[in-house]
Amino acid sequence: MAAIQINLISGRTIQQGVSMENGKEKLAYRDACGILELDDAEFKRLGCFKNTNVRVTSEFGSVVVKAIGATQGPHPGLGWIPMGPWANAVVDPNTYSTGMPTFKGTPVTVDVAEDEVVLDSIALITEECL
Amino acid sequence: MTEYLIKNGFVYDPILGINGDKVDVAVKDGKMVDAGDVAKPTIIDAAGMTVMAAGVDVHAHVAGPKVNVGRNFRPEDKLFRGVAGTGKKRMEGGFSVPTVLRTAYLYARMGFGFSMEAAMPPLYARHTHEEIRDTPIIDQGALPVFGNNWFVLEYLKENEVENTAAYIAWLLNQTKGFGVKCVNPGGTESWGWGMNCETVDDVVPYFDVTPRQIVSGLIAADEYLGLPHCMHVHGNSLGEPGNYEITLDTLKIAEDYKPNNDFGREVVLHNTHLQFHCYGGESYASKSFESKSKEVVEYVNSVDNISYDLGVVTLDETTTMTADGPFEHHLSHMNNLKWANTDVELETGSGIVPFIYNPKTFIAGAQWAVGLECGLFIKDPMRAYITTDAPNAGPLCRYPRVYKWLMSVKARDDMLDNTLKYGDKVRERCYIGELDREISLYELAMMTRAGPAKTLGLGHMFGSLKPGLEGDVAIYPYNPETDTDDPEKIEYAFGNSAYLIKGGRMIVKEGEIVDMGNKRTFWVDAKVNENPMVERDIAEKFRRYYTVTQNNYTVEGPHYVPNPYVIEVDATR
Amino acid sequence: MAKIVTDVVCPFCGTLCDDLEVALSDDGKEILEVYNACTIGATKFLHSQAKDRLTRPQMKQEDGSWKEVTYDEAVEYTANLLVDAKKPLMYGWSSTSCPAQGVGSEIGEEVGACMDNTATVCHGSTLIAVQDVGVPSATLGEIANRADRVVFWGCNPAHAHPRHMSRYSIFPRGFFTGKGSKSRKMFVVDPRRTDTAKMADVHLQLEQGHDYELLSAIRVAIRGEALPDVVAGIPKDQIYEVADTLKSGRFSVIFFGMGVTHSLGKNHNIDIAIAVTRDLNDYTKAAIVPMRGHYNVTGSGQVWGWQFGFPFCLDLTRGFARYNPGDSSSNDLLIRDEVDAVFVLGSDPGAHFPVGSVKKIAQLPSVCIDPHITPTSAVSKLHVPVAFVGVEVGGCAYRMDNVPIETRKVVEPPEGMLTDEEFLQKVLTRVRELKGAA
Amino acid sequence: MAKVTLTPTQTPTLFLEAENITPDVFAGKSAAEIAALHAFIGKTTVTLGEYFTIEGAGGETAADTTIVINGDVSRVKYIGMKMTAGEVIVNGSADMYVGGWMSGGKITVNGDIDAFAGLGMTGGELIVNGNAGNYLGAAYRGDWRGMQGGEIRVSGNAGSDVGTFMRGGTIIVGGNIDVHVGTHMEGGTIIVKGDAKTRVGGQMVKGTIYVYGDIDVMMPGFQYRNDVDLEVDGEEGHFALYEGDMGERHSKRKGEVIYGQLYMKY
Repeated sequence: MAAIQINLISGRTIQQGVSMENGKEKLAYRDACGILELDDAEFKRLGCFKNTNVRVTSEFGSVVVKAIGATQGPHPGLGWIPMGPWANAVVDPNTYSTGMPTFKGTPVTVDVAEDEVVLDSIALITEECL
Repeated sequence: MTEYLIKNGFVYDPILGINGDKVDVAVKDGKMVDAGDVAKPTIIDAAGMTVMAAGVDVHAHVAGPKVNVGRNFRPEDKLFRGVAGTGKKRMEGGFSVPTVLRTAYLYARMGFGFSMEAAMPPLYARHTHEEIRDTPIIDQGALPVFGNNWFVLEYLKENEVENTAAYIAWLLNQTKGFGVKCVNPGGTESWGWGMNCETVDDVVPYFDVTPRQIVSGLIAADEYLGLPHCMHVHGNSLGEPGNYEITLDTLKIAEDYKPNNDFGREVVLHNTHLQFHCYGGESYASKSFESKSKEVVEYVNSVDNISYDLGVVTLDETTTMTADGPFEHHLSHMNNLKWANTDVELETGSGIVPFIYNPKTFIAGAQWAVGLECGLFIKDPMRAYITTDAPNAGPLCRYPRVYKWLMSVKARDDMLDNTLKYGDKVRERCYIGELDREISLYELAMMTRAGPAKTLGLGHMFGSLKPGLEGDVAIYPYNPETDTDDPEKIEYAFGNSAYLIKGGRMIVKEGEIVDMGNKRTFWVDAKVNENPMVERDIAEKFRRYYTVTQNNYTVEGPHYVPNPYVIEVDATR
Repeated sequence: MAKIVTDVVCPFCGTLCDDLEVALSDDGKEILEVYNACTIGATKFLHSQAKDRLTRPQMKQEDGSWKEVTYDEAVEYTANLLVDAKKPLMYGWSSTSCPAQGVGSEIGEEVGACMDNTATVCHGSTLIAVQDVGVPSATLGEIANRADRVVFWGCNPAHAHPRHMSRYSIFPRGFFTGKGSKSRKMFVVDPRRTDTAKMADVHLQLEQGHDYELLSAIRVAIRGEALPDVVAGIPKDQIYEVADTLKSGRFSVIFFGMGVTHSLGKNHNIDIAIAVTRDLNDYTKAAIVPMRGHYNVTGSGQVWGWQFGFPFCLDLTRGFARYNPGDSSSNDLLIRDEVDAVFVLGSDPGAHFPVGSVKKIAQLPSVCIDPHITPTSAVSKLHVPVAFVGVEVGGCAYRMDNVPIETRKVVEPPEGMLTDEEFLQKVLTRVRELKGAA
Repeated sequence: MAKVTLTPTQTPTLFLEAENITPDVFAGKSAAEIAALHAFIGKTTVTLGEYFTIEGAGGETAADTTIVINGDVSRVKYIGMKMTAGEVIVNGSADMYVGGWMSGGKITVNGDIDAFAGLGMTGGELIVNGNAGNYLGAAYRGDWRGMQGGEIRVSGNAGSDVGTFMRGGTIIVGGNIDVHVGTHMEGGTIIVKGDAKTRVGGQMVKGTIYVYGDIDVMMPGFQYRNDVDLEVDGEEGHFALYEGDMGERHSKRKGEVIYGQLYMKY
């Protein structure tokens, strides 16, 4: 099982919106946003099945999410994590002095992490910040 | 409530015929009273100072969506210009487009008590009222724009004045508006397709109606309703060389109409910022451009049912903003600066572009001259009001500078000889050089208070010190006997009122703003006969073409108009 | 017989749908059903009724546990936090009403705060671009009634603004667009084959992060100049074709979202999209509209605009307003250790800021005013739950096209709960007392 | 030439706003008077004396006043802001707005500087013996008048948005440069002696950009014209001339369209 490099982007999904309004402390929010969407080709390179937990690492941080098949693909070379604390654990915070972090276009490494768990948002943020 | 007795000042009140006499002026329970009617008044010694009723602004863009675009998209207009709050005053910011707080403080410093927001897009009425609510001290009203409104275009194509009137009455009530504003009639709707109406007889695409029909019909509807204010128009082809003929065509439409109202208003058409509409020639080049202010104002002098305001160019870097969408697009191509535009569904549009009136160019100097000429050719100053179409021709804070130019040949010559690069060309292509008239303080009171109050239909409340009117008095540190030597004293005095009493409350005391007053929002509630057809049309348009529901269109509730002053008009037949 | 409330305004996204109908129980206390809303909007209304909802402020204890406190204690902590700080950051302001934003502005002015709203991580790039080059725009009704060329650039309304296409942009049969979607040509520019892209006549699947180059190429094509064979992964023939189609329309509109505001170049991507719109106006009519996220982020920019002159990134510390994203922007202030206290209302930076910024919030004295339990409340010292604006209290909100709409109160908040405006009023009063004493 | 030496005595808890550190303000003041000058930390007002030991005194005018800062001032903003004459030497690194809106005189920073240096600069010299941040010689938000005159010389690398809305003057970057160089440029000269990334000359109306190293992605609106030999910044070089941005408006001179010029060194 090899680690792969991809370009990470993030943004809204309807499931992210619904689960967010249902309560970010709930597991449904984790299940909607604690994911990484990849093309089939990437799963081949990664050498694992869909719905496997993976660790996503950038020079800015690292987070465990569940890798699933692209729902709005294909998008060759791109990985997608819905906006939320999981994506924000690894995105490029550089604002280029505009105030806006570079939420889209962060080079990340993905490797399989079957034995690691995807934390809920509160546990994740607490672990990282407190 | 405190009583005030103002003694020893030089008083100017054209309504009472007081021309610089030292008479006592008294305020009690928020109203003007006879000097004898105050028992234990606070005495204000106005010795060596000028006393007038508080100023009334007939046309300024100080609140609403396009004004706020002007603020938000011009941080550079505020750079290094922030003023910290002190006492009751909050922080101020902005030069050409001041924050609402600064707007209120500027008006207070200039001795004004009322300001009419010149253009309110009906769909954005809530926004306009939120800004008016947050602008302390001064009373304000707002004019919804009608000149490109689909209901109006459809009714006036068929010359249905009664239906137009019914719709106007409904809209004034829905938006808490004050009167009828008409900007580039037909042109802004045409702009929905990137086109324009350049003369009063151009046809509006699809709607098949002309600016002439729109202006004529809106005057008819305004007088049908008997509104306090007359139809307030910004005509076609603003700012275009040679547009004075279009202006005359527009003005002449008023010949068919007589005023019909219970407010003492004698005009049926107010042409705003006339300066922008008095151009001759074919280009802005000094060999072609020429002033036609004389021709236009002579026509106004020849009739009795038209008023106008000047829109004097103050030669500053400012921000232009108007519901005349196609004009702003045109302007953005002239100076290549940033351009904002908002077309408003079924109703109107607007554009905003920063602009530098550079005294080193001929055209800016000529525009400066034309504006002043509009103030100097008038025979009856009760029908010509001093404005800068703030901020279009110049920032609000420049009013006192305009007074200086109008009141002093010396000040004008100084501009022509020392500030303008092409002063001689300006003398040549404009009338400014021939004019030795100097506006007197008595005339100034007409052009800044008595006149605008009358044309707004508010002569029974503002513009004079007559007992019974609102207790609004401004006192300026200007001595008409000794301060005539230096025109700069005019500019200083009228920008730094020593006292302002508004609604009987002391707002400015010894030059300091000490009270936020009791700000009111004026709107007009016109009663008309039941009109099922218009009601049906309104419901239909909301169901099919508006993106808000009819029930969510109405401006109501204390959030928007916490302290209303409603003028009721009965137009039922 | 359930009671139906009509013309309800949805307090979720910038689309600000105002045609919702809400069915209430006979006593008017409970929301039974929400009609016309998208699934996110409906969820927002229904979740407000959650039984496990927090109804009283809580303070974090030494051991990390939470202890319920009174609103008065919460006001006391908040007021002192703001007054004691040398440079407090007051962030959020998007999921609340303009009246609340107005009171917040007065507090910010009193305590000399840096104030910022969620535009800072959403359409702040757009606000900067508009300051640089302006914005030719139109209300959404103009689009519905006139537009025959519709571009969605780096936005995915099918997910982020679910009713946008049906209400405004693609499907409505407008005054001059009687054939609805058949009257319009739909373009989507996105590096992913999004659900919106799947509906489009043309999908330009560009290389991520090269929006600026592609928009620049479209400008070149509009002027009929020569192009390289491929730009941002799109062949030049297709670029010329798109340029011609947009020029040939009667009314072209570009909607754009975080695909451009978040990608390399930020404000420049918007700047040049606006330039394209400006260019198109030399050939036809064209407008550009940002797909604003929070339902009232636009409103907070408006309120600050008329009170201070700037739409976000306000620095009020010196007693007058200053503005410069990159200096006075939340993430820069936090990462650079420029602030010493954090106040959050109507937003969730804990979930939506890069984790490095969230760590700073966790290290500072902080208060979070939010009906929900969120990652922000989790790292804050004090969490103050308030009534849901647009559900339990009304107030003005501004749609993505700046159209102001009065949100409606549908049900009462739980017994004894304050609205955010009420809470802010108490804080403002207390702040003035503290300052008077000082 | 009178000299005032400032030595930092403590690092500010937050950031120090010290727009008073200019020859214009120091001129005619004694060490004690300078020590009493205000600076700001958030909402609090402090004095320069609380953060620096001050030796020497200002000259009669700004022109004959030199300010030397010995030490790290990387948490101090606005050094040399709006200065019209005289000299500032920083032996250490400085934060944002160094030489912002300066119109004359000379600033030398022997260290790194952060963003917004030389913002809206109209004259004078800004020398950075180190790296510079973003928005070097750019325009303040919303203004279409960026750097209009003077010279900025950076020996190291520079950040993004260098010379945005530049109207005049010269910016020389010895090292590499980040994205967006000379965006909306309408005059002046930018010389990049290292590599550039992308977005060089985007929306460029007029002016000149030289790049000695590579450009990752060339803007599509630039077209190759011809090769030329030029002397740039005192050295000969063989360059390929590109003109653009073809997507942008351009003025004409004698019927000739004036484009922005981008010279790539071979």
